Amino acid sequence: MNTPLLCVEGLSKHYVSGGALSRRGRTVVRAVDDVSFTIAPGETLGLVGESGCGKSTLGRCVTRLLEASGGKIEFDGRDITRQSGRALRETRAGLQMIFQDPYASLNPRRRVRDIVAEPLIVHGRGRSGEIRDMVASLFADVGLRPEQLDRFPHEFSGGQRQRVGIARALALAPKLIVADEPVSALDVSVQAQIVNLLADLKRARGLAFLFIAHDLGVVRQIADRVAVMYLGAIVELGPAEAVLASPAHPYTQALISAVPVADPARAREKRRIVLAGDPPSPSNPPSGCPFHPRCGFATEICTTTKPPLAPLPDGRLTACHHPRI
Amino acid sequence: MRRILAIFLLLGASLATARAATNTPEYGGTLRLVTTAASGSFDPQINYTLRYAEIYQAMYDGLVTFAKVGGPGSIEVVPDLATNLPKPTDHGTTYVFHLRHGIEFSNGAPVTVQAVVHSFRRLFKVNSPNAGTWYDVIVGGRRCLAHPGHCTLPGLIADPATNTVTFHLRHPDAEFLDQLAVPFGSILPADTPDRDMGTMPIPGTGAYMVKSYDPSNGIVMVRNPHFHQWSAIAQPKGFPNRILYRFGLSAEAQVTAVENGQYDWMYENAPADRLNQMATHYTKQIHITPVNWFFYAPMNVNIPPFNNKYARLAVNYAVNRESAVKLSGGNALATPSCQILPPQMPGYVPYCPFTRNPGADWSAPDWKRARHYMQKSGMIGQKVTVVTQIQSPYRQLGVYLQGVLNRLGFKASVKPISPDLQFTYIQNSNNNVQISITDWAQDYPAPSDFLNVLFSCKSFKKGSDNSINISGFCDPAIDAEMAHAELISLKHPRAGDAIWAHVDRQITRRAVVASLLSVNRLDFVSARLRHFRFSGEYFFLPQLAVIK
Amino acid sequence: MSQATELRIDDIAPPAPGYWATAMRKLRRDGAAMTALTTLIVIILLCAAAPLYARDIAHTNPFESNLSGTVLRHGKMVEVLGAAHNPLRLGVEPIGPSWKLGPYMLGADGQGRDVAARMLYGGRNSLLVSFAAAVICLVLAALTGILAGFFGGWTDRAISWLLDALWAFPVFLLAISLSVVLIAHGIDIGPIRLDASSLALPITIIGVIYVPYVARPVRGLVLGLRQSEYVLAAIGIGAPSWRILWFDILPNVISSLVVFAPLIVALDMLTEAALSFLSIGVQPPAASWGTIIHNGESLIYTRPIVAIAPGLAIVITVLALNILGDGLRDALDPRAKLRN
Amino acid sequence: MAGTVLRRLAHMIAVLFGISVLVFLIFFATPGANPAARIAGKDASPQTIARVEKQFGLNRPLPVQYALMMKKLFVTRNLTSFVNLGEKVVPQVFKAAPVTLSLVSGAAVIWIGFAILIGALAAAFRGGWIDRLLMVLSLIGISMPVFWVGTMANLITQGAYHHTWLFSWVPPLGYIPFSRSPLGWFKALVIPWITLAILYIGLYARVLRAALIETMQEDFIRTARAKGLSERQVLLRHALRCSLVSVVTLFGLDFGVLVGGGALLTEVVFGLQGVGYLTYQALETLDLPMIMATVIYASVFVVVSNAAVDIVYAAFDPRMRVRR
Repeated sequence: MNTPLLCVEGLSKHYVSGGALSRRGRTVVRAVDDVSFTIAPGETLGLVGESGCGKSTLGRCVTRLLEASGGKIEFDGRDITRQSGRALRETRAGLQMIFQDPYASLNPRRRVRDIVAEPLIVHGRGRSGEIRDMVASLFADVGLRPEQLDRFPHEFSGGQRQRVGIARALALAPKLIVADEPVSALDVSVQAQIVNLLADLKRARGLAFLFIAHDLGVVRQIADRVAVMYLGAIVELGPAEAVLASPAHPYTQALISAVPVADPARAREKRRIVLAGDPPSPSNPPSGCPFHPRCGFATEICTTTKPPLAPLPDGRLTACHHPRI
Repeated sequence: MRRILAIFLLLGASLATARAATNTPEYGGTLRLVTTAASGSFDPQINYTLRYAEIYQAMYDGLVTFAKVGGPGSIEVVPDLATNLPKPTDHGTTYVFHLRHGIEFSNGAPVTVQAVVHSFRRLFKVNSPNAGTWYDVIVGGRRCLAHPGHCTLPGLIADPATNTVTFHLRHPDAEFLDQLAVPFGSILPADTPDRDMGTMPIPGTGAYMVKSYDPSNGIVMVRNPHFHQWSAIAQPKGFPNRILYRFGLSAEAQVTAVENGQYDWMYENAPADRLNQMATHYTKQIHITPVNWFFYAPMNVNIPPFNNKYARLAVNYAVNRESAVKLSGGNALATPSCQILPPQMPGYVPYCPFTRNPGADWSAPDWKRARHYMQKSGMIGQKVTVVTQIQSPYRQLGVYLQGVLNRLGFKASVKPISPDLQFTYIQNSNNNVQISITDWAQDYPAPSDFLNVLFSCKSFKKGSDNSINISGFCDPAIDAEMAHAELISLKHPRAGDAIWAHVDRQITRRAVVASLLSVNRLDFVSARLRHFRFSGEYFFLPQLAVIK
Repeated sequence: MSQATELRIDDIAPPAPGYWATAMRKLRRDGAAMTALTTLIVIILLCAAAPLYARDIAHTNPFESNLSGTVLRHGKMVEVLGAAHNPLRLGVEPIGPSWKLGPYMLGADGQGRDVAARMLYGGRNSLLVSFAAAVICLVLAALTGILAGFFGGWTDRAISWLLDALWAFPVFLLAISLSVVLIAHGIDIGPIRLDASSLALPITIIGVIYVPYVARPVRGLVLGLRQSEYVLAAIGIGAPSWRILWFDILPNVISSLVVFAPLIVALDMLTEAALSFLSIGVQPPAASWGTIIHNGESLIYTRPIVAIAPGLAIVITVLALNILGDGLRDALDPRAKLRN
Repeated sequence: MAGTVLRRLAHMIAVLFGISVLVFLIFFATPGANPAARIAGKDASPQTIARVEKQFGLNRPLPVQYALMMKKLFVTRNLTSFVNLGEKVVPQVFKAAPVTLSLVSGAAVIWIGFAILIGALAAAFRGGWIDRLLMVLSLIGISMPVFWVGTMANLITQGAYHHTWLFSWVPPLGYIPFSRSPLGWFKALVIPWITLAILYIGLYARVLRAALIETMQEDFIRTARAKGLSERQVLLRHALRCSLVSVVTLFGLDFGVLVGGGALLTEVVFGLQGVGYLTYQALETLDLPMIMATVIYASVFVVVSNAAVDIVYAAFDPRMRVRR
């Protein structure tokens, strides 16, 4: 592996709530807790987990929409954790984001032409005529027609809007795109189109992705490697085929078993692992392994000691006292 | 007597009074009076309002008092707790009063010479408003003013053996008896605390006493059980058994309530809008009496433009007094006036130089002369602000005056402010008020109460909220003449009045103020109220009304 | 979570008109709102023509007392302010309405001034005060609301505290206290000088007191927008704050301000009338509908028209503003609410 | 929950502090507001004024004066008026409160009743001419200045038509305590009640109509309809109960403001000596202690009703508990 494009080390994001007057005193919510991973140029890392596990927070920390509480983010060889001003602006040109909700992420008051042109204008990428042409070609790249440029977002379908969002993210020709559940708000029929578009773009432009999803099925189509997050921490990280084929962490197993299977015959033979209970609150995490209250394989040690994220023989990383191999 | 002239003038004042007098009085019943609101501390040595003076006179007595009768006799000073009206001796500086025997306060305590001494010391200890302007004429008064805690007032000597009190004055004072006769001079029990009693009524010697006082609700007055009539003219027994004074109705509501017979008398002036209806349907319930009260526009003689006499003359010639009268309710309620002294005042001689045909009475504005003086003053184009009060008729008078000033060539604006602010605001020379609308009512019927108080040099205090000489006028020659008038009045009241009339003309001619009108008081009473009596000093005398 | 996606087949249709154009079109189809707008325009034009009316029809100066004047009525010269007809000749009666276009069409007030002419001049001031106060209010509210909502932190805390304090001060008492106190001397703070008799004083006071009413919802709106994904997206592409404020925040704020605007003008007009009624609003000799009602109150039994006419003018104007406000809300933002 | 209440309390005190300081400063910034000369009386000597200043503590530094005033207002509760000397202001406010309370609660009964009636009728006949007529009437109600309505009511009931059978029962302006004569109390207040209520009938009817229409589109209403309930039953039993929540919170705030003195104009026009009238009188005479007492009284009502509404909300909706 050559030098990573993105290198995240020990990243944490804590929220403090309540104050001196609060009955409970101060409470700390560890939304993201000591997370480390890397992404190589052109590589796609799928980040999966239940909603509320901190994956979106992680994504927003990486794109600096949120301020990390601790740890370090290195992008393209530069430490961007505390960047600000002009340097941050430059970083942002290479590090774009696609949002989950294609309805909320586009300003309803602006024509899509202006929305897509905005990054180009902000970064001074040419005169207005040039920007016009660039926007048109971006539109074509994401599969939209140029006559749609002067429309407002509400005149588009969900899938089309997400294409607009992608066009905006592509405008500055970034090296890495953080895609925060880009298809979860879309109809299943449209989901595949968008994932295919992203996969095409990845191939054609050599883009790296941090692809966030709660659905392993979507990740399967695009990710080179997969990281599984539970309660703010990564519990399994490894090549996509390996993790999906033989998950080592019970939580990963549970997630995979939840993916619907198209073939009814296979579906019947598949053993479903149903997770007991809701995910615990990140403000009051369980002792030891945070997953132990919901784990079918938990033993004494799981309740007392938190398992480290350790390599397995095949090179995968997992945080479990009893990995299933 | 010095009051003869005034007596003649008052004779024709109230036809209604004469008519009511034919009924035979009956005792008993409850008289119900009504007003908008309470009027400050209920302490008679502190309160300075007509609203309370009108009822204090039935509850408190001084050594002397104004006769409690209707009509001309009412501005006469008569002995009250004292048996005599002393002639001053020692060139007018010594007064000896003999105290009546057997008079008791409403709490049963006897009236003693000690009570008299205590009451006059108390004036200084409780910051009575006029302690420093009237009563400091008593020897030691100045010291009392400076150190009220140690006030001994050596000028007031009590002799329990002969039951007399003797006043020694620093200098002769023609109005000393008047000043003893107003409610400030009330004699209070010797054990009355030396502080403002606020809402706590103090026992008095009058025919009535306060049963309850509540500033948000009203006053209940009942007969004083310790009272026996010693002088019908000084403190009459009174006809009603109870007098209720209710607070909290607007003037508008008061009219309705009196019309409906729910109250017998209202304190406030009736709203202009109700006058016609009242006069049409309740003609017999209306009593109109001229009083010593005038409206005027003081002009600041110390700052432009009215430091220029011609500018002041121009204003005086231009003002249409008839218009001002219209704004105050018409000819029934006001009389045009050019001079300072009001018609009921001793020393009043009708005088009007600022009219088309100068002479005794105002007839019409003289715009020719007004324009001529305006040209001469060189003040055309000057900015002038008329400071007036927000309520009627001040506001309307202010707006009217603004129009006159504009027609004269000033650039005039009008600034109406809250009545409670305006009176002190226009007095303070720091506010640089050029011209304002205000009024002055007598404390007691003496010309000096208008001329000396409003226009003497010592009434002007630079930068003070209490500088009643609003024009800032000061002429030592006039001051000297006024001092002379005071001195003469002591022995020869009529000669004194003639000098006062001269002073009146002098000040009027200087055009220090634009005098507008003098006021007639309208009393609106219920249909059942008979025997309406109006005093020139205290106004309506509730205890003389008959409601049975 | 999943949103039903309609497939749009109108891709070949011409692009939709802009946000404001759509709103205008909707408004134009709203009969009630258009009637209200027309009424307002007519009232504004009438009031604007006040000097013409005073000069050419009423032949009077509506600011100067006319206490000794006379006027031709039924072929006779009549005193504008005559003594009342009663046995005591007590009181003064202003001339009544002639109901014909000309001098004293609505009669005279207590100072002999033409009521109709004063109504028009008063309307000018009522409209001027309420519109100007609304502008001040909306601008200040937008500023504070955006500052607090967008920048958060201490700015937000300080502004919110201030707004809360103003909010907790019963708005009407605040207006009265400020007016009573300031009317004496005007405002004189550093470079700001407002004369007591100038209209600027009631404008400022009325403008300021309703700021919390608008600033609070604006702050809430901005706070919401600040978290919205499209603002995050704008931050993500490195757009500077001013661009975000200008393109993403302000348009939204302005559209809700436009919805508020007629309602605030209506509220301001009622407040101005109330203050003037308590004689601490527009100061004489200038008039507003409120001051005319106040003057008319003392003539209510003899010449009720003096109080009735300006009251009706207020009701009609405020009603038109409220209807227009409803129409604007329907056209722009069906969920906007003035309170909270 | 307790945290929310505590935080609210602290916030309330901070706000009240701000208001009292504001009032105090406004007053002392006013030229001519210094009450010493007015207390001393007309033409008092400078010595007398100086002594009055000393006696009332008016010569002390402003923060000291402020602290003393607050102490007298809240701790010893013997703050006295600058105008009616010796008159304690706190009892005055509490004496005026029943008048205001009588006025406001009576009006509230009327306005809630009529608002529900009009709102429900309009919603039931949505889009029809009844709906339109009622909504226009409501708008007119909102658009009328309350003091003008009061003046017109007085013109009719006290003046022009007072002597007809229709209004001859109307007593003269002013308040009659319930304890003195319940019937008189009622008669004296009926016209003011209606006058005050008109605005709120308009406001609430509109709010209620909108809420009803919104509720009628919700799922549980569809269920109710599916159960076979008639449209009227659905409206009255289900939708109305649900929509009243929006009115209740509004009512909390408005009632607080009015009881605190917000009905000032109605009280002035009808000569009712309530808290609003007291405030207005105090402002007219620039009686700082009384102004302070009434304004703080009013603000307490506003702040408390605001807090109450918020806490009620928080009790219903736990999300509100986290700092907004």
